[in-house]
Amino acid sequence: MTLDLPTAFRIRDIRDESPTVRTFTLDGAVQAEPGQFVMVWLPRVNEKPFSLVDDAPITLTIARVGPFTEAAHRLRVGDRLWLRGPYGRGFERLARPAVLVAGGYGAAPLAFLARRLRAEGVEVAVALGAKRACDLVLAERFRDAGCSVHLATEDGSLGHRGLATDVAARLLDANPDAALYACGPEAMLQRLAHLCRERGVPGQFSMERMMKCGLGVCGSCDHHGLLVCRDGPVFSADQVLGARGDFPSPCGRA
Amino acid sequence: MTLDLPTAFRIRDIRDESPTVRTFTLDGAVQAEPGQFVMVWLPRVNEKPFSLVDDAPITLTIARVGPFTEAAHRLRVGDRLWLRGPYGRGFERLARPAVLVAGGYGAAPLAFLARRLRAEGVEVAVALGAKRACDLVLAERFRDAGCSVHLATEDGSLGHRGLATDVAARLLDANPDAALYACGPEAMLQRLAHLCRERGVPGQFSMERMMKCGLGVCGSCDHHGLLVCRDGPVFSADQVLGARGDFPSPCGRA
Amino acid sequence: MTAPDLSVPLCGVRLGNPLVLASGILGTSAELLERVARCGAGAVTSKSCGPTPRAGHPNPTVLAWGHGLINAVGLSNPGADEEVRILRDAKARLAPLGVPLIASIFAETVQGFGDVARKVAEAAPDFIEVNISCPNVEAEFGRPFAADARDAAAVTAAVRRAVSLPIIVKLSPNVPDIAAIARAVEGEGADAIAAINTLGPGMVIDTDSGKPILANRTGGVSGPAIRPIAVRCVYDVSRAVRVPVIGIGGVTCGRDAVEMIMAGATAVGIGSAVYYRGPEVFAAIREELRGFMETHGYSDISQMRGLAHDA
Amino acid sequence: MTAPDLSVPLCGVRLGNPLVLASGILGTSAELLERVARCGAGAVTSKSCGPTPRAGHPNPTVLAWGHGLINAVGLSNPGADEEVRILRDAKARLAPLGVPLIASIFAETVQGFGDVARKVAEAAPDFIEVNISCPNVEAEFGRPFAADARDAAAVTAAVRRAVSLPIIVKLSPNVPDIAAIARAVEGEGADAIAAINTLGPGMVIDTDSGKPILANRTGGVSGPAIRPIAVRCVYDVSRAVRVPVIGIGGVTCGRDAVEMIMAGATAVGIGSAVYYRGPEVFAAIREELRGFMETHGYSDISQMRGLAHDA
Ligand SMILES: Cc1cc2nc3c(=O)[nH]c(=O)nc-3n(C[C@H](O)[C@H](O)[C@H](O)COP(=O)(O)OP(=O)(O)OC[C@H]3O[C@@H](n4cnc5c(N)ncnc54)[C@H](O)[C@@H]3O)c2cc1C
Ligand SMILES: Cc1cc2nc3c(=O)[nH]c(=O)nc-3n(C[C@H](O)[C@H](O)[C@H](O)COP(=O)(O)OP(=O)(O)OC[C@H]3O[C@@H](n4cnc5c(N)ncnc54)[C@H](O)[C@@H]3O)c2cc1C
Ligand SMILES: Cc1cc2nc3c(=O)[nH]c(=O)nc-3n(C[C@H](O)[C@H](O)[C@H](O)COP(=O)(O)O)c2cc1C
Ligand SMILES: Cc1cc2nc3c(=O)[nH]c(=O)nc-3n(C[C@H](O)[C@H](O)[C@H](O)COP(=O)(O)O)c2cc1C
Ligand code: FES
Ligand code: FES
Repeated sequence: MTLDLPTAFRIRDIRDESPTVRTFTLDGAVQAEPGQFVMVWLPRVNEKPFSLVDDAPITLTIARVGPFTEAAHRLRVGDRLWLRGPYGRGFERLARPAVLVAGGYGAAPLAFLARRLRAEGVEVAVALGAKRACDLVLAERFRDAGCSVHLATEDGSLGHRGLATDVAARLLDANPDAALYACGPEAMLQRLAHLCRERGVPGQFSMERMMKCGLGVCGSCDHHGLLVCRDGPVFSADQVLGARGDFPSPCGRA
Repeated sequence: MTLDLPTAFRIRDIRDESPTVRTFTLDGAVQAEPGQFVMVWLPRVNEKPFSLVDDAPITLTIARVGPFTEAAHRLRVGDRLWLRGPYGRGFERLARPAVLVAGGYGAAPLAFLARRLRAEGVEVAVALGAKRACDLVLAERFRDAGCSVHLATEDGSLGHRGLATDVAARLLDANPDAALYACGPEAMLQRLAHLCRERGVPGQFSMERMMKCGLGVCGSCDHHGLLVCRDGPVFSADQVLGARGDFPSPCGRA
Repeated sequence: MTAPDLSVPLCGVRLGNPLVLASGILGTSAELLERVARCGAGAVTSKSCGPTPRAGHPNPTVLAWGHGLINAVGLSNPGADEEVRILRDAKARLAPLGVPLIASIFAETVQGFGDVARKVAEAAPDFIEVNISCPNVEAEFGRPFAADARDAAAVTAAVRRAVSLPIIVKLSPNVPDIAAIARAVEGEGADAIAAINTLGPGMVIDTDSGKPILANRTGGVSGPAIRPIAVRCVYDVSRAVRVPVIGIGGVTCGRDAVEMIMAGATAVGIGSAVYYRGPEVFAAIREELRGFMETHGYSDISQMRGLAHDA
Repeated sequence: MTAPDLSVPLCGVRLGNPLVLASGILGTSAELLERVARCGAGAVTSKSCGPTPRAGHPNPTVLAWGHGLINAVGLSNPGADEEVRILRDAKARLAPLGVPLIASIFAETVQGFGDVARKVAEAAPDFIEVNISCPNVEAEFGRPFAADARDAAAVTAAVRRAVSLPIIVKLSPNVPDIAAIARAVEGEGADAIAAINTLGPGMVIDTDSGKPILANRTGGVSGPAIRPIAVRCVYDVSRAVRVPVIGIGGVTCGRDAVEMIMAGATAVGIGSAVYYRGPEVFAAIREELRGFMETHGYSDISQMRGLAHDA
């Protein structure tokens, strides 16, 4: 069931993942698919989209990047936050070995996905990238779920020096019939989408766009005629790259 | 399911029951309990309550008494009429021999009830009353359903000369543990309600009041604080006689 | 924690709980008014009564169209003389229950409002509610008085001169600035404001016949569909005046009642919800309200009142 | 019987079917406008554009409150210059599909409307829709132009002087007499009227925090809840003027579209239904409409138009 109006939950636990990223565990549950997101409301502040890291209990991993996320980071255990959703189409879980590629807080929906895939017996390798070692988040969750975790830092302070995309390419070399699932900065997704196309690897990519309604009406989250809030946020490589006429709905090819 | 808005049906069959009463069979069905009624709408004319004589196909028996029923009698096979409902609480069918008492077109809901009772294996005796022989309606339906039918006419032109209530009293004499179900003029219902009280016979009475909404909001169908459209139209003897505090709902006895 | 107190003061009269039967719903007889009181209402309002008997419009007069009701009953009423008898009877039945009686009136002229008020005051109801906002008789009477601040004020003044009972003036949402009307009637001595009457009017057309279904063609819209409009009106009115507001429109559950109170209402009218949940809706909403207060630690209705104002 | 013809003429432009994407829903980009056209719309309207870029209100800006939507997007738009680029692109994409483009505009001043109209006309849309009725920017601009017949007429005249394209003026339901506004804009050269914009405004309060949920506190109400009001407005307007009416408000299925047409609409706007049934709603309603016409023996939309008028 979708919560149509912002609904109050209390924060049960807060965990620092990095100097700028925190994970909030709430005192309630929703039913969601990995990749789906919720709109989080802080009264008098704003309402912003965040991926679910888990649905029971509801878990959110929030990077501090501006006014709203700063306000979120000021919340303490016992405080309330409001959310509506879950919204959007999540990842479609394929019965093949999985390569997950996360850039920064893009690890959030993938941690949820990893758990579900593992529960279904799928082998999961994760390429986790960030600027510095201290920015790598949720690695423990992936490990706890039974994934093999491969780190990359741009400054080389931990794991591979460079990008998660490099690691992903190597993981795909080792697993030519894997499926790729990714979430992170736009440039990373574009690069991975090209990679998938070149190699004929099925890829699914969770994208971000400015969201207002989250309901598929305001058009604010447009990506080449696709609605990130409703058709996505998870898209195929072709959709990420803006291929014409690749609408997810039957009306796509008139 | 209740039809909330007037819904169009076509008339499949019209049958003259008497010089002033006609039975209309429609080309559709609803799900109803005997005793429930529908609001029949004729555009630009009016909308009025009528009991169901059957729910599949929808069957109505309409006495011509004024502008609306005159308009209804002008309808031909193939014409449309509109109805919403069914509304109200119907008869509760008890597992005892049944005595049905009908005055005039009051036979309408009882014909429906008789069929259901007979289908459940209950013995049914019907006292059917009217002014003159030609005003007796639906006798055949009762006979076809397997009821024993006892006629009464005020002018003595057929059956017992006198009132259906007299016949009812005799039928109860013969069946002391019968239940009584009645529909007809107010005076008849009052008399029968007293009879039931005196004899300790369970009685159910379908009443009429001016109806506007049929939805239990306008208060037009008030009967001592009871709503004929929602709490009724079927009431107990005490309710017919206006006993205080005998509301059907839990709030009745504060 | 002590049990929450659901009672509210309304112009010096204490209501056992804030839920008020709205006018035109079940308020046609003393026995129905008593029944609603027994069903848990904090106060009950009689159906609006005018100077002389009116049959109202032919049927269909009320429809459930999916997200609310639409009605053009057309102010059917037995006239002020007969109404006095009904109100006296109602008052006698309500007194032992401790449930106040609100007598609703309307008229075609300013003078007429004063006359009807004086007449029904003979029955000594606890309040007189002045219905200047019925949208279903426009063709006959011209625009409702609630559509213009001066007309609304004039009616209020006439009733004020006629009776010493507390006066509630009932406003229409179908105006560009409901707060201005509220200020105008407060200025002429309204002791409380009821908001809102039905929205629109609206129309529902039967696509098989191509005809508007209501005999009056158009009707006032009520029920869940109008709740956001009603809440905004109550918010606007309660910020504009000092007198208490009865918030009416689309309330069907305890949360809805809380929303009205947070918007600024002192009491909460219940109308169409009687269709959705039966006359038992009063006790049901009262208990939902109590449960909400317990869960959220409110001990008194006033702690919630107008919370949305400092948003 | 021959297959029903769903096409309708609108000011000399032929729409393949009467369903028009309403302004503010998905009309933010050329690609989205193309998508909606491919989804089966008979015409598409771009999101209202003003003279200069506006960010609009902070979130929450749109909510689904149970019986409809409520929104205070606040006329976010990229400004007229950027809009011209979007409209040119859209026009190029729509041309091969034969789906006309309606460019919606707003401004803060009468003069501003003329300027924006002249600007967007450079992109050669098939129509210009003049949005004088957005209730969500009142605090900033004062009362919407649609609230006053003279203001509405002045805006229409300014746009009329600025462009030779067909002009659609979009009206607000939040007025005592929408027919009077319609006559006023027709008198100044409006080629068509769109009715209605959102109702209210309304308010939804969160009972846990006591705060109005929309950042703007209030917002315009749309969707199923407003349909009876919209139908009545379309009925009133279409009886008052000779120009065609685009009936908008709460249409979510074929029967709703038929109801609008019977109320007097030539075309039917679809907005909130995109939330309820997705962008695919256009083809879906189109086929429901076709099915209705087949069942009821209508061969042409015009046979149903205004049927309710002679009720
Ligand atoms: C589907 C989706 C899932 C997301 N999941 C997560 C997550 O799990 N964890 C996390 O930390 N962040 C997530 N984000 C991003 C998060 O929404 C933004 O970081 C947040 O809105 C920033 O708000 P702010 O006020 O703190 O910063 P601002 O200063 O307002 O913005 C910083 C940046 O955040 C983005 N942003 C701002 N407002 C919005 C908006 N309304 N919609 C989308 N993006 C916006 C913009 O790129 C902007 O440049 C997600 C975004 C989307 C679209
Ligand atoms: C629950 C119920 C079931 C009914 N079942 C049947 C039935 O099966 N067959 C049948 O012929 N009649 C039935 N009636 C009565 C029927 O509704 C009236 O005969 C009809 O409304 C008369 O309308 P008219 O315009 O022809 O006559 P009018 O001249 O308007 O009225 C004649 C009499 O009918 C009654 N009446 C009129 N309007 C209404 C109304 N809106 N609601 C209730 N009663 C009204 C009044 O007693 C009135 O004196 C039923 C009534 C009720 C309340
Ligand atoms: C059938 C019906 C009849 C009504 N009659 C009256 C009336 O006589 N006087 C009045 O002031 N309001 C009348 N109203 C309006 C209600 O009192 C109330 O203001 C409105 O319905 C909104 O509340 P709700 O959504 O809870 O129904 C009537 C409403 C309905 C549905
Ligand atoms: C999210 C949203 C944004 C809107 N933005 C605009 C707008 O920019 N310009 C405009 O004229 N109408 C706007 N509207 C109003 C719609 O065009 C339409 O008139 C209204 O929603 C009623 O139709 P509906 O019930 O089908 O949604 C908006 C409506 C919604 C829900
Ligand atoms: S955020 Fe409004 S359409 Fe996606
Ligand atoms: S007919 Fe309206 S309450 Fe019964």
